[in-house]
Amino acid sequence: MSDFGFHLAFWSLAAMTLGGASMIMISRNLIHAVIWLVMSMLGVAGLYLTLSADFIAVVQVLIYVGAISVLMLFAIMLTPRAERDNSQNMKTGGPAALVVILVMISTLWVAIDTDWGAVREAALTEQARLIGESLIKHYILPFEIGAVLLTAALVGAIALARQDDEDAAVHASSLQAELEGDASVDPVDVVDPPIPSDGEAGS
Amino acid sequence: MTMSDDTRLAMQGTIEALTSGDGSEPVVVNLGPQHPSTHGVFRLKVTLDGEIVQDAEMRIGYLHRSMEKLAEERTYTQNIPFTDRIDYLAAMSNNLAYCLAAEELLGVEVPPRANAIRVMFAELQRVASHAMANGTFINDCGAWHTPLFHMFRDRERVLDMFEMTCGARLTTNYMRIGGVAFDLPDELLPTLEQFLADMPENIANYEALLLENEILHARARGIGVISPEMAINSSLSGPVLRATGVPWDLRKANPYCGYEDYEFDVPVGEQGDCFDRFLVRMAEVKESLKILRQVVDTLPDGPWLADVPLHARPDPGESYARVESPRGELGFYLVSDGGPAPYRFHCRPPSLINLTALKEMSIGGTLADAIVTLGSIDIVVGEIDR
Amino acid sequence: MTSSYDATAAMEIVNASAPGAACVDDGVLFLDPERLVEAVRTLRDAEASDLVFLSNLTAVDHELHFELVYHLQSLDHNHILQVKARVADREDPSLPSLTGVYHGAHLQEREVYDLFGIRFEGHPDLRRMFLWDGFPGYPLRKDFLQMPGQVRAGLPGFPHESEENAWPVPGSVPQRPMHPNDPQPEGELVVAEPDGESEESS
Amino acid sequence: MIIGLEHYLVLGALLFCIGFFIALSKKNAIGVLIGVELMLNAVNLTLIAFSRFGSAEVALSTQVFVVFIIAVAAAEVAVGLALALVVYRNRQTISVDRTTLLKG
Amino acid sequence: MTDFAGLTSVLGSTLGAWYDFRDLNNLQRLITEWIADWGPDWLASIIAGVLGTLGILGVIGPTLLILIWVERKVIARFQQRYGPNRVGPKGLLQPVADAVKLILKEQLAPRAADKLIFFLPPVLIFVPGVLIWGVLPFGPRMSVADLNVGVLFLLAVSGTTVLVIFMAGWSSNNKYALFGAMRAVAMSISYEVPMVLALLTLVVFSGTMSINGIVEWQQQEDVIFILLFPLSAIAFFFAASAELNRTPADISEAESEIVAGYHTEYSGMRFGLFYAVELGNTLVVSAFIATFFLGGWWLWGLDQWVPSWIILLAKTGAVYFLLIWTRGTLPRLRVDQLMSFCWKALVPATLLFVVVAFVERTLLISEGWDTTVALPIMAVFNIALTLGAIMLFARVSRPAALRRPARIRMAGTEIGGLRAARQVASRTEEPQFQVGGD
Repeated sequence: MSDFGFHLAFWSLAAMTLGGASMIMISRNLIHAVIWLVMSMLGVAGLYLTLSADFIAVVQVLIYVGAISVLMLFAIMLTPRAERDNSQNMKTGGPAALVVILVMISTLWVAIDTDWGAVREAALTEQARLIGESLIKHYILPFEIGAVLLTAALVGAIALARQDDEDAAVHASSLQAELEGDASVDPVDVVDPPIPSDGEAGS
Repeated sequence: MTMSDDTRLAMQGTIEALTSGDGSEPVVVNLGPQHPSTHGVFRLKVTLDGEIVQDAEMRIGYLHRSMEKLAEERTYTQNIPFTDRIDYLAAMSNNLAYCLAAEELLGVEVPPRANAIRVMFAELQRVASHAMANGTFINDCGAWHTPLFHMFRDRERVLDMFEMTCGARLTTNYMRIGGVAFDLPDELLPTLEQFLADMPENIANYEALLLENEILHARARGIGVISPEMAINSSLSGPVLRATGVPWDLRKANPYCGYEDYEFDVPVGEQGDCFDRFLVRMAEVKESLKILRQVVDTLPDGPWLADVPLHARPDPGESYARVESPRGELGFYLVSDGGPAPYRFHCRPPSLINLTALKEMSIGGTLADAIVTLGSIDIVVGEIDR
Repeated sequence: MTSSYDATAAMEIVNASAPGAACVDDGVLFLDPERLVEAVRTLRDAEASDLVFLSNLTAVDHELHFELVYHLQSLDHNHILQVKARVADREDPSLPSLTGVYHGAHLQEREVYDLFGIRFEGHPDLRRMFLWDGFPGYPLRKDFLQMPGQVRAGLPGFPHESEENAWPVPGSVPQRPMHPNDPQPEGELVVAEPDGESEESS
Repeated sequence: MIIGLEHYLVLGALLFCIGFFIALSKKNAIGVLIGVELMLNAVNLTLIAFSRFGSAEVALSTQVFVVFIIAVAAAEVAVGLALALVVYRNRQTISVDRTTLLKG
Repeated sequence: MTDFAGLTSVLGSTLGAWYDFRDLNNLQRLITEWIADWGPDWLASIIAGVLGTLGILGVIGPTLLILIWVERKVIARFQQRYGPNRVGPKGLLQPVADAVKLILKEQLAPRAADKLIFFLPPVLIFVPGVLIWGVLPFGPRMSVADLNVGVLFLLAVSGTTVLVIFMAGWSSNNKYALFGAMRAVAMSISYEVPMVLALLTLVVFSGTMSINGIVEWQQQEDVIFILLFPLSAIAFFFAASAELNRTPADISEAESEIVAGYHTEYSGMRFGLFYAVELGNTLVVSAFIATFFLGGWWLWGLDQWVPSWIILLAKTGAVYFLLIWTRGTLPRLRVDQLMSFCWKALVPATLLFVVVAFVERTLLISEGWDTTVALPIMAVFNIALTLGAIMLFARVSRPAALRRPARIRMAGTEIGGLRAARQVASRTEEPQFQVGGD
């Protein structure tokens, strides 16, 4: 635990995590912010590895880097360019900074001053199996609630993000009608109206 | 309500209309003039909402050489090489159409052997051109060049035959007013026999590879649909028109060069979509091979060029001759004022006119559909721009 | 075989619904430019003529007037009719657009506008097509790039026919009109002698 | 120096505070979401540190807790981004200070 | 000398001697043990890591160069061409020449590009591309890191590629690139689901998340997973080829639509890096398909005769050929078609097989069925289920436009316009040819 490699890993990962997080604060472009967030998340995943929590580390990469960040990028791309600005801060930034500094002082004080009575046992092995077993044995109710929550989030997100289907539906039905026609009628008989008349010349 | 309120409401409505939907802005994408699948220097300006085409506008003229003006300074014979360069993928058909128009103006009778040779080369050109059209069409559907290269093999053989006959592969300049420039070389007919013997198997291969390909069906069927009424009204011609079910083929409707003597059929589609255009081309290749077989069997002897003075001055008048080129109805409209050069030289370019309905075909589909539709129309930019 | 539709019959059809809109001169149907759209629509919709397919649309510059040439085709009756209309105004020639009758006129009219400068009233998208906006002049007009001294574009005659048509002999000033931007040839102009009357025959 | 529990706790506290500040100060709704994600990560980091330096039963239950937090975070991001999109669609902005739906 | 004789032994496991090339791990172990004798622990572990990485790079690098040649040659054969045959014997040095050319080319960056993000992706894309090799077992003990969450690691690492692709496409400030990037992101997110579900089937059935564990399970039960779960194999194959942007799912770099997709603006060796990683990913996906579904380094006892990594490479080559084959023959699907295929076909089908795997696992473990009898029965049942599912999908999900066959009729003597068209269409005799339809 005390060897050089571990030190190197911890400090570089800590720098990566905090550096990435700080860059989110100052980056002006939201897309840059998301990329810095990814860097920070990767740093946290690395820190999990130094804590011998490899299952959680892999899950962290899988969900945060592979899914959440991409989801955020998607949301950013769906809003126009003007909304990709991350530089504007709330007017309440000053009081917020004060609150944050107070929180920071108190948490740091607690973290350093408390005697945690840390024991260093051997790290868990086969974490995936253990976590899985405890999930469906001890924590079955929270597990089910979590499943329901995820489903609700899925349905809710789809319901929220679905665009009003009016014009899309009109388009789809006209396209459908055009494509399907009627199998029993000759295609030539399906008279399309688009022969332009004088009034609506061409298109 | 005051006037300013009206204006404000109208502006608000505009803003809402612009930002409705899922909030994404329409994106204008330029396909071309330098783009892997625009078949030359053709530019399509597509307005996209997501992947859906909202508007398609074509910009052409990158290859405009003003041939119609240049032709007014050259004699009737000197104009034949221009026609090669109008549709450089079907030079023989263009030679033929122009020579027919000039012959109508000059009142020249073409010898039967010349007519048979003309039919032979026009049909060979159709085989080559359709091979190219279908190959690039499958490429536009996203295949990785495999069908294209197989079809190019056939095209190469046709071009080899052109080369042994007139020395050029692409811009042949083979037809003359009153016939063809040279008689067939001795080695042509055996080569052609071999070609005709090999083609059925090749076509069977393509059909096995492509016709039941589900992905190709999914990409090409129901895409770029146009109704027969709209097709006729838009002056579409060739395979694009026939795919809608309209059996209009000038070789049957207005036989030239003795097409009435040959047995062949006009394949027509049903839906008027991209896949039907592809199928019509595949079927037309078979019909062309049928014609070629008959031409080879009944090739008459005799002169291959009528006695036409090089320095011909036709009487004042005009002529309009059309042939069924691989791309559609190719016409040449010539006006003579009695001078050595045409007073007016006009080409009815099927590629250009078939593009009339491109916008209607591609709006509402996706970007990928627009590319497939463009590929299925089979344009040649040399002919669009002239 | 496609037959030519009788111009007189077509004139009768047109004049029945729009009297005086059509006349026949030397076997060619001429339409009144003012009532072109009406007349052509009548020809398209009449059962006897059924000219549903606009095969070709172009213009010819006859110096004094522009002649618009339409080739109308009936697919079911398999006949073709050549229709002409004349515009005399050279400064600002204009004509009603046929896009309302034939969608296929869309690009062909743009081409004519581009190269002849004939405006088509009612065309939805009349812009230059091959040449860029602001291109000086209309190339297919006969007076495009007219030279001083009444030298016109075009081939006046064969070299052997008269003295003034003769191919330039080496050293002389070429008589064929050149573009003013062309570099003037330096030194001796080497021009091949024409072949003369040799004719290819079978 | 031995890297122990305190190091991770301090790191977690700093990360939490950065996230907290971002969540409080950014105008952009997606920016706020990023801040919240950072805070959740800081909490997870602290929990995993306790898991490593705690007794065996603590070790397992904290990891399970982290799994739950990650799942809830994913759900939160999905719904949050969907909300941001809807807000954008209705108000043409995703600035949180201009989104005053309840004020009308 | 007895050791040497053991090399050809049919019986034993590997000897553990450094010259036993059946398990290249021996060599590395020897070196690290030697360092551990005199040096600190961390040096040994670092050297072990470096050796493993070098070993992987040493395998991938030359293999990639050869594979570029192989792919071009094979595709050329499909297309009746010769393929590269000028540089070196049989054109073998062509990839080297290409690489040299790419290195020498000017590297352009668009003026409006987001400079930092534009420069990073060609480098970053290498990270998942190399990391992913770490968990591939080349032999019983031959993987750089035999994680017990190997399957999750594989998914996590491969999921990060999409982020790099997005960075590349977005920062280029090019519409084609942005389209490519958005398509790639949408595709990647969607196709990760069937990929996870397909692997979940194996994990549920074999009860381990270690990749080597899955291979060992197949070895132990004498069966390869493609026989047990063919639909998962098909789904994984398709999902992987979609994630790799290979035809028929190469929409994110569809050349006929969006030029080169997300790497349109990259020139020179930057493009070369994208290209190399893409090929490397193709290779690694082939290797993982071979590992998961074809038994990996194990082949019914042949792994005792032949070095296990050669068996794996042979299987990888077979899968790779399959990928080239699909690329050479199939057109490309459209974006919406790919999406609906993923969500409407692959996800339900793989989900079904997760349930099937769970039930069968329960039967084997809780009910204690005899595997020698039960596995063949399950295999037959699953294959039948797969065929049924595919046929059901083909019937149900066909778009309306494809239900009706496309017909070509011959006009015969009817030549003309709409009237003739109606008459031709109303003919009752068989059309000239008719393709597609139900």
